[in-house]
Amino acid sequence: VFSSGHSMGADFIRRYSRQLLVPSFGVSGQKKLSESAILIVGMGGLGSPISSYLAASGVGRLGLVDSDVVELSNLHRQIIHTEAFIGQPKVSSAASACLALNSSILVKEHGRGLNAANAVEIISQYDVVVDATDNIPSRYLISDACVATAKPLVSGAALGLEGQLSVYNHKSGPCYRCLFPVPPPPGTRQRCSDNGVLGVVPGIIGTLQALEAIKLASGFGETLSSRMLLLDAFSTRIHMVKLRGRSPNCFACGDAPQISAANLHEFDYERFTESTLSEEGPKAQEL
Amino acid sequence: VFSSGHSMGADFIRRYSRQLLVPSFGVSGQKKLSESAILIVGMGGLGSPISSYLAASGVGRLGLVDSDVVELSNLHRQIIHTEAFIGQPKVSSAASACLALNSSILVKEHGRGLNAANAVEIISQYDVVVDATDNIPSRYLISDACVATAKPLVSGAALGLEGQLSVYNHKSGPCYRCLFPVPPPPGTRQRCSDNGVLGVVPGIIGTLQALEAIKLASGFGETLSSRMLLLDAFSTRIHMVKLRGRSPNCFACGDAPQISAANLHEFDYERFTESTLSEEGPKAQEL
Amino acid sequence: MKLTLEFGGGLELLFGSVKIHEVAVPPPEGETKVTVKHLLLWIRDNLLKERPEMFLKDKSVRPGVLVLINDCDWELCGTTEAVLEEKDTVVFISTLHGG
Amino acid sequence: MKLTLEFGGGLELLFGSVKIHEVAVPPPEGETKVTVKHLLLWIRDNLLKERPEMFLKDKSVRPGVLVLINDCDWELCGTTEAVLEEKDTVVFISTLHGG
Ligand SMILES: [Zn+2]
Ligand SMILES: [Zn+2]
Repeated sequence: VFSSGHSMGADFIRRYSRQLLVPSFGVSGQKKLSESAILIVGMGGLGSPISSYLAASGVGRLGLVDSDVVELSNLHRQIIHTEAFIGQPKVSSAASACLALNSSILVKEHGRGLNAANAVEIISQYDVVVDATDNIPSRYLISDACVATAKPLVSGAALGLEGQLSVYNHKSGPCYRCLFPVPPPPGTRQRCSDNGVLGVVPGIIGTLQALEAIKLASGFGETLSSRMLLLDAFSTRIHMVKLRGRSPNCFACGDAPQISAANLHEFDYERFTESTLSEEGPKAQEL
Repeated sequence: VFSSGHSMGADFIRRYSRQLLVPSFGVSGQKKLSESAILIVGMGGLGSPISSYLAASGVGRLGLVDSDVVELSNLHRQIIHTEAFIGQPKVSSAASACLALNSSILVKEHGRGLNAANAVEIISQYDVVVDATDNIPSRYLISDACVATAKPLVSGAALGLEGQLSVYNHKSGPCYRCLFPVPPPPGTRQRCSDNGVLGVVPGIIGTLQALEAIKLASGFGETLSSRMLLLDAFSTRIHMVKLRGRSPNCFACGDAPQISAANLHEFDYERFTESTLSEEGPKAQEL
Repeated sequence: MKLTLEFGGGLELLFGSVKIHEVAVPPPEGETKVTVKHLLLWIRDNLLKERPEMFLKDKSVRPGVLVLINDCDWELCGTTEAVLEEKDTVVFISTLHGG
Repeated sequence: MKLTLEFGGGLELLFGSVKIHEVAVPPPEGETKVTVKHLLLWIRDNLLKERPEMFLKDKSVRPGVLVLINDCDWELCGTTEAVLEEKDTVVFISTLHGG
């Protein structure tokens, strides 16, 4: 029904008319967005609003990564899925929702998930990466692969009534390993499946992640690089804190990096973090 | 397919299991939510995430108010609608999306919109009201009707790259008229249709409105009563400011109120604000 | 007196689209205190280049503008009579209605 | 020395689920300064009632905990050697991984 969004056709102008009017975004921001490619890793509580808003806003090409299927216990927070998709792959469900909202964009499904063997090859195909995963080894893997391929990373997390959000590996800001060179000991970790999460909390963090990704892709505004947003949903308090810059001693992004696009596949993220690349895995521990 | 969410059946427990685990929310919060009714006025940029997250979270009964139809220029920000619903009433489109996500809740469509004649009667049927409209007379009408029926009001707004959010008429906090006793002069106003809005900005404000509505309906946490959240999306800065309390001189909620459930229908909101109850109306002026 | 002024909700368009202004506001002649009333006149005469009716009305801000002194509603500290202190931040924000 | 301590990201569970603690921390005997190193020991001995390994490791915080002094990463002000001042706020937040 709709012609390609990549030309400035009548449908393009009508669809994005309200964004074309925004002074610091405008026609050039919308065009840059339509020529950009963004990868979203995780189609869960964070990935749901991220993929909806990035599709709606007119990102030219979206990559969706997840190897899980939709379950009933997801639907209290994973609003991109529906009851009709229970049992189906999350990437298919999310891709179909994105295209129903905006058929003028391209959506690519990466249904086998991200691992050390494929991360560099997949991430190389995109301009901006959004970490919407739910486990520690994925967070190190994605950060390292973004450093190795020089991509900015928008990283969000939510648990219980709290959320956290930052932009890594951008300008002079830190990467995930600069902040957390050593993974937390297994006994100190909390997971959504053990500690729960109020559904709208990843919703808030996810929409804020979508904003940061749009700013990185279209090149306007100031991102959360070297800053972290902390949300306390119980009291609706939001702290904005100043973070360290890139560390010259960082294992991944420092002056003598140990990880590169060539050797990243050899790194054992599950052993490093003593945890599996999936939230429900048996190795993960609870607080 | 799914049995009613109002009993603590197996589907209820499975669907909301992650929320039942959240310490300060838990089983009692989830049960209160499933016994509550929330009215959302406006199925646009704010109403989209509000209705999605309130449906997903398990609010027992949702009322959706809007008299517009879905247009292509809505879809960059109104993520609850899809291309397939272009030309259809927004309330039908949103109701169908809410039920696809959670068939165990009740959804009521108010497709004729809210006006001085029906506001008290409609709002009386709900416990919490969410203002997701896009025009000044609606904001006064909804606030007055909430004061007249003693309902807490979650009010959000977004324009360009900015957003604002507060909770009115709750505890000792102000109502909308306490803050803004006199409407802004017509020549000073800005509208999305003239000044644009980046789609994800109402997304952020709307998910935060959903959080406040959930807290009011389930009775936990501290809301934004007597506080206002200010979002600057350009720099990702969020200010939380302290507001005045209820004003004894307020026309609506003061010690000698001029407006009540009995006489609200006589008040001419369009004349008071020199504007129409619809954003696209010819009387509205631009900055 | 050094103050940080911030304009939002569209008011920044009256100030060259600049949201944050670091300014030095001298007290009125023969006085030592700077009140918000004095600040409003100083802004009108020194920062605001056009359309003062978009910002001021009857010696106060126009309806629809919230004034915040150090993130606190000016109603809680005396509105136009509030006395400012060195390094205070005063925010002027126009209420939004869009959705 | 009066300090505001805040715990988040699950760390509050080690402190009776209370997130914000207003405390008075005396300097070490014979000294006048309170460093973060001293604060960590004071917390261990006075606030933390159980499982110190969930909070501390090798005389610092355990991996995965960010420390913020007045909303600023402690790496920017000397980590455990940072000297605290009256009314400072120190936030300890455990990194989250959920989604
Ligand atoms: Zn690094
Ligand atoms: Zn009032």
